[in-house]
Amino acid sequence: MMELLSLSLLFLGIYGLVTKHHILKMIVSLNVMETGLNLFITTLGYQEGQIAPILSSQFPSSALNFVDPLPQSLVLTSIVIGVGTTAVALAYAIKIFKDHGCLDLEKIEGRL
Amino acid sequence: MIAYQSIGTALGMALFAWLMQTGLSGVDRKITARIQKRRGPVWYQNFRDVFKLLNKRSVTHGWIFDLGLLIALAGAIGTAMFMPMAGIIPLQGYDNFFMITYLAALGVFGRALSAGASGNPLAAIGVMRGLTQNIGYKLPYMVLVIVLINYYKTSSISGIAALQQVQGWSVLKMPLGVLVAFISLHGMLGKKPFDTYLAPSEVASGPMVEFGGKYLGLLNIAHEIAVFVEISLFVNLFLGGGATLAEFLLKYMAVYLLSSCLGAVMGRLRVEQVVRFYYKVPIGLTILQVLLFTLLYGGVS
Amino acid sequence: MNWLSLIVSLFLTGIAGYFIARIKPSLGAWIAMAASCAALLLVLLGGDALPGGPAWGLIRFEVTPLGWFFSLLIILVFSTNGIGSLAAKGRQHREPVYTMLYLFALAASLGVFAAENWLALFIFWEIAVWSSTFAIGLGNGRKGSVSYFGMSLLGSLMMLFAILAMGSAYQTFQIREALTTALQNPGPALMVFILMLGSSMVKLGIMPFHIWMPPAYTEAPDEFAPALAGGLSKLGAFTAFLVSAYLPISGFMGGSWRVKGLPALSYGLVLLASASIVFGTLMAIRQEDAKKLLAYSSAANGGYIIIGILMGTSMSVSGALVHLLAHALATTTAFSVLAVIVRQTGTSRMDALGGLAHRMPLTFLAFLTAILSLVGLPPMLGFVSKWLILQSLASQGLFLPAAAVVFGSIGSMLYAFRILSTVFLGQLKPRHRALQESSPGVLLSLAILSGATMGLGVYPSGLIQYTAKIEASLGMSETVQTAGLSIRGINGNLNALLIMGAFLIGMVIAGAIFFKAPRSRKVDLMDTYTAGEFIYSPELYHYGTQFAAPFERIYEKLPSISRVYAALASLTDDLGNLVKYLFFSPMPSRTALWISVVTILLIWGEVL
Amino acid sequence: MMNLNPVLTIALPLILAFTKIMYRRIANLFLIVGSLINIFVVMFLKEGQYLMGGYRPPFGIILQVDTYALYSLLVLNVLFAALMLLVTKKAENLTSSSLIALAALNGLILTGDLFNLFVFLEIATIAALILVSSIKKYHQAFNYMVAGAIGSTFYLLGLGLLYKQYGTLNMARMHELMAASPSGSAVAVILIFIGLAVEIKLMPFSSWAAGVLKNADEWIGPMIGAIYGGVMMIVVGRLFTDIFVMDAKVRLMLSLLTLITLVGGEAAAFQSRKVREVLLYSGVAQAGLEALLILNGYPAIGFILVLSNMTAKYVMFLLAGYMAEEAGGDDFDRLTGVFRSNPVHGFAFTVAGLSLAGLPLFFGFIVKLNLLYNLMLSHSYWLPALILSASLVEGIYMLRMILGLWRLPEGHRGGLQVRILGSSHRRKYAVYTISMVLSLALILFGLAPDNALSIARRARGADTDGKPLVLITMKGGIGQ
Repeated sequence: MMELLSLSLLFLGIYGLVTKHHILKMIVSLNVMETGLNLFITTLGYQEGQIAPILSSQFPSSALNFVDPLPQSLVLTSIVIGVGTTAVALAYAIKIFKDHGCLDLEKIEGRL
Repeated sequence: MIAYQSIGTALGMALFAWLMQTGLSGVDRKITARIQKRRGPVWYQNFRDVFKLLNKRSVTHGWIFDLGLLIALAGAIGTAMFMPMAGIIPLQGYDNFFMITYLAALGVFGRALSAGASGNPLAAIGVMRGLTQNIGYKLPYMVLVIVLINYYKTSSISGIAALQQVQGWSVLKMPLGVLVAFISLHGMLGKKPFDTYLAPSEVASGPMVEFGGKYLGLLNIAHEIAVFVEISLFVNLFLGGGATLAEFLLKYMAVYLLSSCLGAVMGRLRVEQVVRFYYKVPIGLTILQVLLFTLLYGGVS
Repeated sequence: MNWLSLIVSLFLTGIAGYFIARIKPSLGAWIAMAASCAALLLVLLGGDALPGGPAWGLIRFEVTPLGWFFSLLIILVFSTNGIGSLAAKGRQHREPVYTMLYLFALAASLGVFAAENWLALFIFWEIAVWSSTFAIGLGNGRKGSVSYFGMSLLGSLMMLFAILAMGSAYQTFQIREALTTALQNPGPALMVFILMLGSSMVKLGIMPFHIWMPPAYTEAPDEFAPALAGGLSKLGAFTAFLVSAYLPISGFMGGSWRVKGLPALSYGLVLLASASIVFGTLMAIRQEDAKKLLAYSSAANGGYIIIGILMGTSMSVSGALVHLLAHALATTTAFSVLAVIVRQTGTSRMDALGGLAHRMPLTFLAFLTAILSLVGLPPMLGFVSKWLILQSLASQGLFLPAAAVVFGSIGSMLYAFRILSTVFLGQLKPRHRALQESSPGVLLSLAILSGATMGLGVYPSGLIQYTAKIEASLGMSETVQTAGLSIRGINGNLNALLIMGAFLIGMVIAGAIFFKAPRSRKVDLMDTYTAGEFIYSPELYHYGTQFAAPFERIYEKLPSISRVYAALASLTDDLGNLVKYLFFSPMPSRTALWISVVTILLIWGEVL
Repeated sequence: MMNLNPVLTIALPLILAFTKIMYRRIANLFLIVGSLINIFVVMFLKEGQYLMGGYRPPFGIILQVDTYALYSLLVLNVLFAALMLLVTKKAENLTSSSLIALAALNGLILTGDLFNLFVFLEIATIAALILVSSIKKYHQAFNYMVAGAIGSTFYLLGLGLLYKQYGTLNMARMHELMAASPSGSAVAVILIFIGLAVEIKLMPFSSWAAGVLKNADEWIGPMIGAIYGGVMMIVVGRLFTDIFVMDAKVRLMLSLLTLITLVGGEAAAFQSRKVREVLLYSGVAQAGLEALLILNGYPAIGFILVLSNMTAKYVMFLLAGYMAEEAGGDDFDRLTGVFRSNPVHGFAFTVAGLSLAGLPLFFGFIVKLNLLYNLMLSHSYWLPALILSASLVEGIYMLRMILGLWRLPEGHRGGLQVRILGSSHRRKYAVYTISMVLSLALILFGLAPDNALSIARRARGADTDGKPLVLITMKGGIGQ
């Protein structure tokens, strides 16, 4: 269930990318897409009834009742990268706005 | 090796060709005149004309003008030297059809060269018309002869003539072809209605416009010899040559006079008409003839 | 000395020549000339016994009689052209890189003719192609080199396909071995044959592939056009000879039905070559540019060569070889003469010239021999080859191709006379009064070329004996025979010396009458009978434009094949435009759309 | 001999990239020294597996140095360093991004872990985005970014699915598991392929390449057009030969995509009338061909094709960038005759172009020859015929362009006075040297290709189907 939900979030992001021409909207769509993906990957490691893979005083050893920790670490990296991408994208948005005075790609292309 | 004797025969052949054909063309003039209800000149008028022309001073347009004419005459004489007539075969074994055609073409080319060198555009137009016409009549003619060569398995003219003595004339095997060949011959001789390239009123005698005096005389000689070669070829290839000289000459005169009579009663075609005529009728007939001939005599294997 | 070192030293001389010519441009032409003449000497002296030299990997040489014949031909063309272009002042010719490209093209052609295996042949073939492409590119105009390269590439890719098909199927690239192995397997053999012959036809400019010739010959530097027309286009004939000798159609299609004793495929290809003759002749007749006229005539003459090769009889193959040589000599002469004319007058349009024979008589004589040889009139070499080809056509009973050959030779009278009449005869234009006779170098090269045309035309026996040797080396069971001075045909003999003798006797008689008669007075060219018109300007008094108008009018609607290629090119252009429009939009959303669509399609396809 | 750890090739540029921030003045020095040291490191690499952090495989990250990686690294680092030598004022701000790009590209080639690959992919993309922003076409760069982001999302999605199925991210382990039970992995493989297809410029996904490369300068062109494209293709070569197992249907569908790219790219290049456009579309077409070979079990040929195209494209984009800069545009008409006044550049450009078009005497020919030969050995005639038709189109537009650049414009006598690099230019001799060395290398490998071919054989010995690789070499003819 979670998989499908997160995938639909991903598709929603792609839908946004396909239909929107406004740069900021596209960046938002990108983020939605990435979030969907990250959720999806997290759900991959999820196992019913298992607990978070954190060593604590309560669970001092890595026993078999942890959920798979690897997807979570992947997602962690992925989130960081997503932030980087978004930053670059926003920087572009600023530059484009300075150059063209608007953020609608259709208008910019039309003007060129 | 070729004996001196055969070279002598060959030279004799060329001389005979000129004498006979010049005489005959005098007769031709006479006949034409009679058809047109004139008296006409005496039969040896052409000899008189040639000697008179040769003794007249003339103008020249430069050395190419001279050279072309010499090539024309030399080509004609050289061709006549190879021409077999009845049993007389001057250069035995070398009277090859293709060779004779191409050597004759050299004479034609020489004439064209000389005409072009005159600098007169009328001459160039005349030559162009002549060469255009040349494609029209040479093409069916040569294809027919190639069919014959394939049939008789020899390209020697005397050989083809000799085989016809045994197997019957080619005219019986390819009647349509002979009709085409005769039309072509008529064109080659420059008789009406195919004398567009000479048309005095249009292009002022075309290639000959600048020729006078000894040039016209030499051209005349070359022309008569060329006519001899053309008619002899026709007789040899299609009418079975001749068992005797008399038979050959009889056929020769018949063909020539038939052509003259036809020429005397026809009008001249315009150049477009000539071209269209040649590319329709003779070529069409030739294709038909070749198909028929291959069906009847040559095997499609 | 061996073949490998000959080729390597030619390549190195080319590179050295480039650097020397950069320092002193005038030396470039001398280097090209000296190198090609040295190669000529070497190949002549070495004969076909010249060793191939050590193998350098795949690059292995083996001198065969056929290869030697072709090598001699091409070196003759290159060296005479080298001598002829020494004095050229043309800008293009003075480019340092010209020397290099010229020698590269020569060396690569020699590599093709002596290659031991197909790969080496192909490598040298391609080097010849691109070096000549760049040499053409040095000329003026942009269409010629591109269409030359495009068509050549088409040909060489066909060849490459065939080579690799043989190599992958039979594990050999050795020329003879590969072809004879292919002979055992009818399926690939047909493909290999068609592709190989196709590539030869491209090079020779046979009909559907001829479109490169007119622009390339016109736009190539004037000094390069002779080498291209006379030499490089003959590369195609070489492979055609090899393929038809070792992989004869009768060998792999023997059982199928035949027309006149020829396998149906051969007959079809012969018909194609015939069509090329007819088409080339018709197009040559209606050209207004002398170089284009000669280009179309080359397309026509390629047809004779292919017909001779495909008939495969001893006489026809010999005829094809002789015709190759005759055409090479004649076109080289003709293009060299045109180069002289273009250098002096700046044009090769026939109606802009006229009367040049009076300014350059010796050049005119050389041109005359070339034209007579092109038409195939005795006593030139072109006559011998046409005789051989017509003989074999007649004896085989191939009437349709024979008609084409006949049409080609009679039609060639029309365009040959046209080029003579409008360029050299007729009225001399006042602006051409100051024209000079060609320089001694050009005259020397023209003398060699027309001397060869006429000498071999009068005394062809030695040449025919060598073609017999070539035929024997190609494994043909029968070879063309000579007896003394005459060539023994199937249904008749040819003694060229006798013809020349008869002609000379005629000449003596004609001369005697001519000189016995009163001397004539020389008059100016304008002093002619004008039928009452008054025309004072030589320009107007020259018949040069639309020369054979009544004849041309019959076929003015003849479709042009280059339109097919133009359509192909514009089709590719349209496809490119479509691709750009669909897939290369600058809008990110379009990219996202495509990614989603393709993903859905692929996954859908996978799930199904 | 020294035995250096391959992690140096990644770590060194990264460290330099961050230390550079403190030494702005000698940033260029950092760049040049860093890239040169990298070449040095690559030269002393030994083949083998290098574990990071001491985990045994399949756990932990490993770096894998085999012949394939080694020679890819060598070419990559040499080309990269050469580009760094040419760095001008303009690029000084990009020092860090360049060094990061170098680190990421090295990592892409070396890594033996699929997720690690994703990380490097993203780093490389972000570095590229920053580099690309230097040409000031931000909306084109934005297009690149969106495409790249979707691509990497798809890659990660596919990777997630694979992880779910097989439970590993290690490449070697993944291959073992996949070979044992390939069913069910097709969707993931398709997703990963599409993700990478964006980077290797396969056709419906490559609109970003057109936008970026159309305006590329002498710096971005070789970087994005040649180096990035090449390295991504090497990654594809690694993944789709060594790791993923595809069934015939998937292979066919993906091949169809590459075929469309080949045909469409050649057509688009044929239609173009600008130097850089021609180069970029022909690059798209070449990418299609390379991917086609890799997918269909000819990785060795694909490998040398990638390397030879990379070198040729590098030279051409480099010179095209300079030409466009000097002439203020790169339409054929504007540049007619430009090589007349720049014969050395012209020579290098011509050699690279002829090699790309596959003409003999140049390396490209040897590659094309072996390519077609191997295709024909498996009795496929249609594919070679199609590839040859594409080469025909390619040869025509390539020669048309080169001839146009050599030809004097009508009426011009002295040659066009566009100097590609004026005598005052700082990097004049560097450009001369680099373009000449690379083009001479193309000739050298064209004349004596046997070493290159034997390396390819060592790198990708047997094909995916276990067929032995047969090569036509100059030395001995056909051999296995």
